Amino acid sequence: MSEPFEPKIIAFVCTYCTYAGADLAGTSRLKYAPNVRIVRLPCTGRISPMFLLKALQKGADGVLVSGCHPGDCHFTHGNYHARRRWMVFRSLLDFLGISPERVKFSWISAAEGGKFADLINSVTEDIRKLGPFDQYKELIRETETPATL
Amino acid sequence: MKIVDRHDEAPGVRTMKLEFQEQADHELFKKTFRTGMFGLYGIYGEGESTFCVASPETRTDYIECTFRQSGRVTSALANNDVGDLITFRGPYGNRFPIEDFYGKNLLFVSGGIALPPTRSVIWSCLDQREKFGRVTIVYGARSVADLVYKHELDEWQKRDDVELVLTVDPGGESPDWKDKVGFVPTVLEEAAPSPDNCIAVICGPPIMIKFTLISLKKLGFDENNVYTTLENRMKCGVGKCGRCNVGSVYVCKEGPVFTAAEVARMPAADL
Amino acid sequence: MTRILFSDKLDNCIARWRAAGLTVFGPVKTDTLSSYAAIEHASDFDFESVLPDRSIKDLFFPQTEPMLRYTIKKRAIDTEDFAPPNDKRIIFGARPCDASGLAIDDSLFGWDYKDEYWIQRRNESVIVSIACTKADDFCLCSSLNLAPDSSTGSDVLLRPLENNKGWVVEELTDRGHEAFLAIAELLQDGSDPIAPIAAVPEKFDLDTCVAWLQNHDNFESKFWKEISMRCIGCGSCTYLCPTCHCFDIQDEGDTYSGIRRKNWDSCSFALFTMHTSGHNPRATQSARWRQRIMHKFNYFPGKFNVNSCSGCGRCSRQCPVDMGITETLQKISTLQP
Amino acid sequence: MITQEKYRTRVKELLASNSVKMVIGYKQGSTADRRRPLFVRSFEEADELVLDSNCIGNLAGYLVTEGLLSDEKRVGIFLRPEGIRSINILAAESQLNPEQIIIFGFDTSGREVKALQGEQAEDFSGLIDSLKEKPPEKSSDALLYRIDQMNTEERFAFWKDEFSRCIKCYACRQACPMCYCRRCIVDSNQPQWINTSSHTLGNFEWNIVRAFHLAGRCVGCGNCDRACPVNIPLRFINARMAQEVFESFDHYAGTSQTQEPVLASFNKDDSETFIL
Repeated sequence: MSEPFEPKIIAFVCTYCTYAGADLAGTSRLKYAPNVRIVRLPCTGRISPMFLLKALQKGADGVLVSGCHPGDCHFTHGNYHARRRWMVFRSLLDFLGISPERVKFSWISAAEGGKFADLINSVTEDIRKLGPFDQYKELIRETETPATL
Repeated sequence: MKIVDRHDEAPGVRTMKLEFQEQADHELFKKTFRTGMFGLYGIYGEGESTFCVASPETRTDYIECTFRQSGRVTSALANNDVGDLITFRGPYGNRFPIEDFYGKNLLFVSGGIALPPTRSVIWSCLDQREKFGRVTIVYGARSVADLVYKHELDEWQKRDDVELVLTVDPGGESPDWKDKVGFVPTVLEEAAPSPDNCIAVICGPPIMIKFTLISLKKLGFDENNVYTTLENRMKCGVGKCGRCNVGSVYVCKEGPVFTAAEVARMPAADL
Repeated sequence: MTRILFSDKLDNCIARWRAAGLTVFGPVKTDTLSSYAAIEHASDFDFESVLPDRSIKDLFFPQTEPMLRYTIKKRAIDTEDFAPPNDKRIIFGARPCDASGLAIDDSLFGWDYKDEYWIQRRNESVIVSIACTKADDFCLCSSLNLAPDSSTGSDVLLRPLENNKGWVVEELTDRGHEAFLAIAELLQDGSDPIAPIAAVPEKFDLDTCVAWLQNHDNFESKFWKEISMRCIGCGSCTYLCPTCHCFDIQDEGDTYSGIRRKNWDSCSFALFTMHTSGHNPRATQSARWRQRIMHKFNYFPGKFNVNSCSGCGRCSRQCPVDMGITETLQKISTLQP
Repeated sequence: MITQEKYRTRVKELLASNSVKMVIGYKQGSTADRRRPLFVRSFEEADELVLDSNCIGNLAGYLVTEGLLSDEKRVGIFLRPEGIRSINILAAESQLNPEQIIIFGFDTSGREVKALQGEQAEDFSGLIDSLKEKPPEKSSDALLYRIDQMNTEERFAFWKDEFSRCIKCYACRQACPMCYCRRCIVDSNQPQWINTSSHTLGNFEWNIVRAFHLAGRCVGCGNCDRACPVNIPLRFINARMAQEVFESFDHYAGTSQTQEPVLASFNKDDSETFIL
């Protein structure tokens, strides 16, 4: 019997808002899906598209990026810069056939523990519905097989 | 191979002592290793890095290597501790023909992080001191802190059968520095060792080698009595990957030890 | 009387070879690219193009190849070697220049340390070349002491018939003979005339060029800078070259497990020779182009007695800035030695 | 022909008066249709200049050759409108001083070549603004149409197939005037973000990174696409990025020397409909 699919999701979050929000979700004893591994960064402005590619390269089924609401950035406008980059990067991934459904972006403040828990649940559900990212995993598998020619 | 000892020589420069895990590998190493040869030291996941075996052919129970942490592999190597395992491929390349040096005076000229290959020759000779004439070592580094093998420098300085000339580049001296200040070729010319019946071994950065060769020529050394090592970038170590080529020479197979006469035949601009 | 393989028997031959356990490769053309690839039917072949965009090197020295897998445990490292594939292959319809390229690289990979990845593939492959009846402006085999019907590196050489209905078979090696035994009864005796081979005008006098290259004074000639000024330093000439063989070794993975790979590398890249100290023996693009030319026509023949160029012309054909070996050697041949 | 003669004369004038130390143009290549870059430093070389509809490569990349402009002398260059836009971007990104660049502008329609008025990058701002106003023509390319009709999985399969041919020769990077980094992200190995190996995964990653780094900077000169020895249709990817920044941020790359790079600037009310 095959095990039911449990998506592996990597979340890149800013430490000032979303990470604090996650903390709040925890201290408020909110229950949310255990599928997300969180990587904490100083600011969404620091989240390079390279990180997202790395997560996929290592076999993630989905990626979540989250930071402070516009106007709330600890570094004044890191998240504004990030937002533009996401917009473009998302469109690029879409054009190349990596579904935008697998790479999600959100704003979660330190006070939004509830939103964090809900978001994790909904993102996990969405990715679960999409299924494992087999197309990308096939590329990963190819790197582990001997040369055929 | 297992790291059995490690210590820092200078800022960013580390020496590691490695022991073989497999008896057969060790026997092979004992049989094949000669001073001058190099190895590829590696960490899986990071890659391999090429540098010399710094221990002499007279001491083959272990391998000592000294490297500067500058790239991906060397940084990873430096992160390993005593007891950790690293890989070693080698020994590769040619050797210093130590037997040809018997009965001759020896001059060692070395700069900075290039003392390790020189040191392998120095100890190979000092461990059988009676077979050689005068031994002179000229060693320089950018600054006092950058001198490597400080303990051994002390030891050589104390020996009366070794003449050691130390120097640091101008501006690199410390307040209590008592030795010379100046670039290696200049200091070498001042020391003016006699070329008679003398073999010179020089190792250093390309720019130092270039000027030291000129100085030695001025001092009257025959190109065939001057040995140097070329330390080119390598990946395979076995004459295939192509990046160590200087002219038609595969440094990994036909080197790294060359006489100045051989170097003179190579395209100078590609060194 | 000669032995002839008629094209209409080719499907039968392929079937026999496949039945004998051989994988059949040959020039194949798609909408986007032509290359040597595995085929199943005679109709898959592309015998029309002058030569495939990609060289035959791909089949013997892939652009990336895993060498070993490592797994790091607490106080031990497990490694598992990847062996090169050992399936028997027949490469039907190789161009003589590509086949010569293989023979050239044999000398390097068989020198001193034996490169098992190359040698095993070579040993398992039968090269059946077809003499060229077509050439384009970039072909230069004739300038390199080779010809459109050179047999170097081939196990069997086929010469197209004038009526285009088949090929005259010339078995050159035991390996070639053995492969053709399997289809011996499909061959017919005949005396059909052979098509004339392609005219490839000589583009330069190689001896003059080599003499110039061997003159030490020319190493620092202004010529190198002038000729390579427009070189943009990409590696496409080296990667499409059937004889360029430089490679890199890279680890991919993490501190638990991963794979060590052998990847193509190129002397055109600035980082190829860069030392960690920042010193770069070949710091300028002109020095790198000089290395490529010198290596092919001076250093390599000095060591292995054969030029490291088989005259396919791919370097010039696809260069983004219209450079290449032909132009360089043509110019050199006009210089004072 | 007339333009070619006119420009040859002008090049000679500038060389004679020492107003430029070199002019980068085109000359006859190894086949009838090929043109290759030419570096003109003498009258004889000026006579080799060719200007016709086959002069398609964007030469702007040569201007950032190490040391070329460091003596502050002027350099002339033959450029199409896209090339002029590249100059603006290079100037905006502080890679060159546009005053050092003398532009021989030209454009073609069919086999016709016409000279563009002006010699300094800023002289062409009217022209570039008019290009921006003209909405980028919807490409009629059948292949692009096919890609757009595909669903995500099909698109992935399509690009996977295309990228599987990539050999990582980096001709796309080297041919691009915008790829001037001394050390490209793939050449940096601490950390090694993307695989250097040329397996399909590594190729996929490389092409994502390349396209992303050109988003809002690509002028659509087509150098990468033409340079690719394995014929990957890189133009579509770059064009999609250009379209995205145009539609989302009203950004048309290379309108002026002071244009802010689109991904190094922001607007507080940028669209964020996709953010949860």
